[in-house]
Amino acid sequence: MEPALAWIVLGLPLLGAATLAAWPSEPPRSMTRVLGVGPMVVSFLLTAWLYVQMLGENSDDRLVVSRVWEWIEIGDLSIDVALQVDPLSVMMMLVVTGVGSLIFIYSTEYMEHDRDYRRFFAEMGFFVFSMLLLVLAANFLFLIVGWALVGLASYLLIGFYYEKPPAVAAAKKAFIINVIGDLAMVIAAFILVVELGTLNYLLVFEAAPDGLGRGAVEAVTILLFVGAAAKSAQVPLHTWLPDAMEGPTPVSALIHAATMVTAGVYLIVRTHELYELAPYASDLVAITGAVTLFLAATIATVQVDVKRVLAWSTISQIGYMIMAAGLGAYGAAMYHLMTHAFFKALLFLSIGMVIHGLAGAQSLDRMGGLGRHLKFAYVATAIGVLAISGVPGTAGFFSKDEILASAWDAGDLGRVLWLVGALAAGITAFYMFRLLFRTFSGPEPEGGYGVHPQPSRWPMAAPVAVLAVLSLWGGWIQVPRGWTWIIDWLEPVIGRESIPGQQAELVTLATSIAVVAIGAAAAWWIFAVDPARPKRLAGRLVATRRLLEDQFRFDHVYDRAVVGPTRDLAEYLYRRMESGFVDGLVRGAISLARGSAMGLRAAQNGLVRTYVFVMISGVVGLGALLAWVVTR
Amino acid sequence: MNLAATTPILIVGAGATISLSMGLLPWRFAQRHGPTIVALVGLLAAAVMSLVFWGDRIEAFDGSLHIDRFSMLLNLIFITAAIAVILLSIREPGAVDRRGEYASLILFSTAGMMLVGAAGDLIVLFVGIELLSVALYVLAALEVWRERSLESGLKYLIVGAVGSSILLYGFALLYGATGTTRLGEIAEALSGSTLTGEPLVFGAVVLIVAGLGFKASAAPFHMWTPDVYEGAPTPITAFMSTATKAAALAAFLRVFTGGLVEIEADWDLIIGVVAAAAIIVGNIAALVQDNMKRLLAYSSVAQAGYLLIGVAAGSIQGAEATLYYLLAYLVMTLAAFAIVIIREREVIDGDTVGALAGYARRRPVHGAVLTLAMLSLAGFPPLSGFLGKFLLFGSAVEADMIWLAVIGAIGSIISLGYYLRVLGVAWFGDRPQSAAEQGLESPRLAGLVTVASGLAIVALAVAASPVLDACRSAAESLLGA
Amino acid sequence: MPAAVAGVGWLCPMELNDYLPILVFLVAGGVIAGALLTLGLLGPRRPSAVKETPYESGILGATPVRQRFSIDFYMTAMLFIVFDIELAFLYPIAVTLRDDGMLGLIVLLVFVFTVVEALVYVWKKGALEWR
Amino acid sequence: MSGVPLFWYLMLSFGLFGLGLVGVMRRRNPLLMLLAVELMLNSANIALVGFARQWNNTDGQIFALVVMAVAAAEVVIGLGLVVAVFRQRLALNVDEMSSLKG
Repeated sequence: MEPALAWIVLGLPLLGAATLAAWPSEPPRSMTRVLGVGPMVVSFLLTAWLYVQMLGENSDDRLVVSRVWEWIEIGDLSIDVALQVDPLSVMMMLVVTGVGSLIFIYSTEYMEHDRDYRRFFAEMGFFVFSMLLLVLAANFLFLIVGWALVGLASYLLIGFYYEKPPAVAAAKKAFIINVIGDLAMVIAAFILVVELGTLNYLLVFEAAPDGLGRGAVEAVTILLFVGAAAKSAQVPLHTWLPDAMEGPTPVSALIHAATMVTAGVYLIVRTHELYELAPYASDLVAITGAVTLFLAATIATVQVDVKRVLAWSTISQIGYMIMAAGLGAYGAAMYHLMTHAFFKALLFLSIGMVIHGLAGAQSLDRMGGLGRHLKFAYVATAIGVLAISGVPGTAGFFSKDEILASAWDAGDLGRVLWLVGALAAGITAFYMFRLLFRTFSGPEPEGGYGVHPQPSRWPMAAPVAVLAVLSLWGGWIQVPRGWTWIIDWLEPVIGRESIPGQQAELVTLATSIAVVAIGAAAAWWIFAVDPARPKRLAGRLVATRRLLEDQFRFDHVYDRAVVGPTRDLAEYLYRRMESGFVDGLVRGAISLARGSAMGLRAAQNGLVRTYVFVMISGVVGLGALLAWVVTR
Repeated sequence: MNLAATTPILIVGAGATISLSMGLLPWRFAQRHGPTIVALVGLLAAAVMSLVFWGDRIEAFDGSLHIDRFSMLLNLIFITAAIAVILLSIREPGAVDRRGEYASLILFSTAGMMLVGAAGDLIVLFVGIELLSVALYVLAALEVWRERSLESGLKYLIVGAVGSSILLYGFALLYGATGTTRLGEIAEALSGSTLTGEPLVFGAVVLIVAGLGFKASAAPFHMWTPDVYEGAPTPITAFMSTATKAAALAAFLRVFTGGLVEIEADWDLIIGVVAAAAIIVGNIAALVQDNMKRLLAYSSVAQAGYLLIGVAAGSIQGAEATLYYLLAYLVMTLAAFAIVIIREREVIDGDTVGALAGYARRRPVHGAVLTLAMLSLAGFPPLSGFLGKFLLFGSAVEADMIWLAVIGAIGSIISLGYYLRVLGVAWFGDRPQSAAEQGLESPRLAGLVTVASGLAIVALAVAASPVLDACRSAAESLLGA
Repeated sequence: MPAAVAGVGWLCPMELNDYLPILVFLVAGGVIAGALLTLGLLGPRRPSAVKETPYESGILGATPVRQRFSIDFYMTAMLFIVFDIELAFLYPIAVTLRDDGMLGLIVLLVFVFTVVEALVYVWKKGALEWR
Repeated sequence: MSGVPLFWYLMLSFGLFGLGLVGVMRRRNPLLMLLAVELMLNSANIALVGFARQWNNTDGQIFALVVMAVAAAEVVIGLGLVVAVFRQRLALNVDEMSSLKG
């Protein structure tokens, strides 16, 4: 195995991005395409080669740390510039460069009409570099560096359409929430330095069982989880992800669906040695994941913007992964991470074809009946919906069932979480089929589409086709009672993971098929059978709700009429939790800061005597403080 | 006694007097370019001499000057700042027609800072601080035809003189308590004692913290900072916020980590509190500023807080972190001010945040440097600002002052609010068509300083290891190694 | 040398070795500062045009009371102060010049040279001309 | 020890310091403010000289001499600025020089 390959894989996207950025003027589009897509594809091929080489090694020899130079040396603490190449990082590299290549190819067409063609590919290349750095880092400091850089790339790309104020606001929100996570991780790193004197993964994991006290290990893992939750949009740090849909759709597909947002899952799996020492933190992780997956699934049912539906579903799906990781089913979490990358990228890209075809429209109210015009997108979206809903045989089916089955086997807490997960699987099927029907079947929207829907050309269609195949068949790499390639592959990193028992699998299989069927059927009955039904259902509430006058609320009101209590909960969560509690807290903090700033501004009145007076008060205050210190 | 080791200071002082006389010469070329050339040559020579004498401590003038690694490292910081500022002010209106005065005042100020860095004696320390301040009072008011420049100078002078008196009184009390003005002898005299029952030392500590805190513009002694920074000519503002800050921190380290180290347990808390206050006040007040110079002034208040964390830690490790962060702070601040200076030449309202609207898109290289500078100031990994904060917070944790590290971390989050605003405006903003262009030729040398600072921000992070080694040996020399 | 520091008894005429001195400092300073600060605030302030006029035995003043000095007056005064005090340094040097030897002489020459250069500068700039 | 005890030097010094401080805060004329600052610097000088006598060494006296020169430099700069303000026909009132604030 040649670990230098990892450096090349890491460097190529950065090189491409830097070349693009440094190009003195806007380069020709063909040049931009070559410099943008080329490094990505080569990186993917090299990663694949690395993977093949690794397959040839004994499982004991598959972990290599490639160290270049010592970055910092302070006393005993030494931090190297080093990459850790092992099955886990190679798996992440495959996902990042593989899905990334497809999305880059797609973008050459999708962004064709954008004036900032070069900037788009430069920033995307920078993102891929940062993401690879994150997964390849061999110590916590470089993990944090990568972690922060992907946040920066995400900030730049969410704000890509900087003319739109909401995009800039969303970018800022995402960045600030992510920095909160970064800081939690920095503090965790401090604790590790103080307690263990090293930040090197291998040394930390080796020393942790004896070197870290119970409290310290819980603190470290909880702080790391704050970082993970911020990046992976887990409650209560999830509010930035739906807003992040202001970015271009390929960005949403790559960063806010397939790769960056799953970094939290990667982090927990990477540091699982610590989580295994911290039962409380692990339970917290699992419960947070379960709460998130349920909350996000219910909220997704009332969204009108197609990309927001997908954003909430991303939060929900990551909730599954986080829950699995909290319950110790690391293999299942990584498995779902991979299949989710396939089908969520597929969904974003195929919905992106619709948006592209409609010249930018994103509201479900402006869609319907598009299946006749955009057949390819219809089929692709349908495959994605089947996969995410977990229809048997598709990718999502195997991975989601493995998470649920592992939960069933994970004690009392696991059973409760299993119930939540199974229920949410039904809701998932409902909202995804709703998305499918409202977009592609039924009548055209009143007033038409505004433009004639344009089918997409091959650079967009080909990646979608590849992802569709992966979403359909990619799940077969690990089949219950059959073969366990994922678990075998990850064994050098996460140890031999026990596979769920037969009872767990049978119960889960039966339940999930049932709830998915119910959810899909409900969506079919409401949205597909009779196009007038949603309106009729909504009509019953006309007398009691004046909201109907408001066209935008249509959706909310009939949805409420249909599913009743669940729906009420969704509304409640959306209104209270979303706009009320979490945002209220953020808003409160911001207005506090602004208020104090204005106060300070008023105190700064330009008069010398005020300044002298404050100084003297400062002296008196320091004197009092020192007197207290001395006499204490 | 080895006088040779004092050559960097002597060269800078001589350069100051020579460039003053150059301005008086009857030849036009000598008048216009002589002082600048002499100043630059002198500074470079002083930098070379500083590197030549990099080594063990040499005590000059009976121990009142300590020529050691610490003073040499700081010499390099001051000289870098001075060279950058002289390059930045080539076309500055305040400097035209009085090149001689301008260059010599900057060199005098630099010589004062070098005295502070090498001070082994309270008298030298005080003279150094006053030399640097008095020169800056004049420089701040140099554009005498502009009311705001005058106001800035006069305010700085009055408030600064009060600050100096407070500091001087502190020194007087310290002398009264120990009977000596030599820092080394003060350390000996204080060994094994505490503040209990020693009112003189008690008063000295409070007053010195306040007086030096004033020079470093740490809260609550910072209030002059934004006004003076806004009113002064921008290159001078850049000089004040980089070199003066470094000199003040050098004085803190010399007095506290060097001289008063024996009673560290008594003063670490109040310096920690001053640091925390500066971080909170600076970061919050910066949130609502629309003028770049004011914004950077408040940001420099907050940065003074971060720098003081290393002093509060009271350890070699803390001093090392402060020195590293001073280097990082120097280059990121220079980068930010260089861009403000360029904008001031181009448009009329050049020192406002709005003047930067869309600038980064038009000048991507400058935009990239501005981005590096702002992110580094905010402590964004992996830039040098992050590394410096990491080390500073680490030293606080190590010194059992976790609360200080937490306040620093919270301050960093708050600071994103305004650093990001600047970046947002620069990359995403659009300047109204009506905005007035000044149309002056934008200074090429300022562009050079911008790019060089940007590269240095990256280089300090990449080559952190050798730089940290130098900082460590400089910090160790504080305690006589 | 800790003994020298520990013995702060001499600081205070009474044998109180504790915080009394600092307390006295604070009280004294506080009283003076407080009095001056508050006294001005206590009385009513009702400035009027009549009160503002200078008192000249009941007769209205014929000339403005404040005569402005020429700026040159300030210039000369300033320069005098600076050079005067700089030269005060010559006295301590004179006292020890014999003991300091060659080095002392060099230092003295450097000092004098600097002062003279300042004088030349001032001269060339025309600050010594009385217009 | 003969003569006035150190305590009284310190009291005098401290009183002058407070006086100067109040002067800086109460006065509006920059010249008078500079005068007040001089008072503060020289109060420190009294303390220095007092301590020097107490310790029977010259460090404090040298310090005081240096401070005198420094104070002169400061006050001359101040006067220079005042002259500059005067030439701009601005009011000699520090309170009116508050365009920089916020």
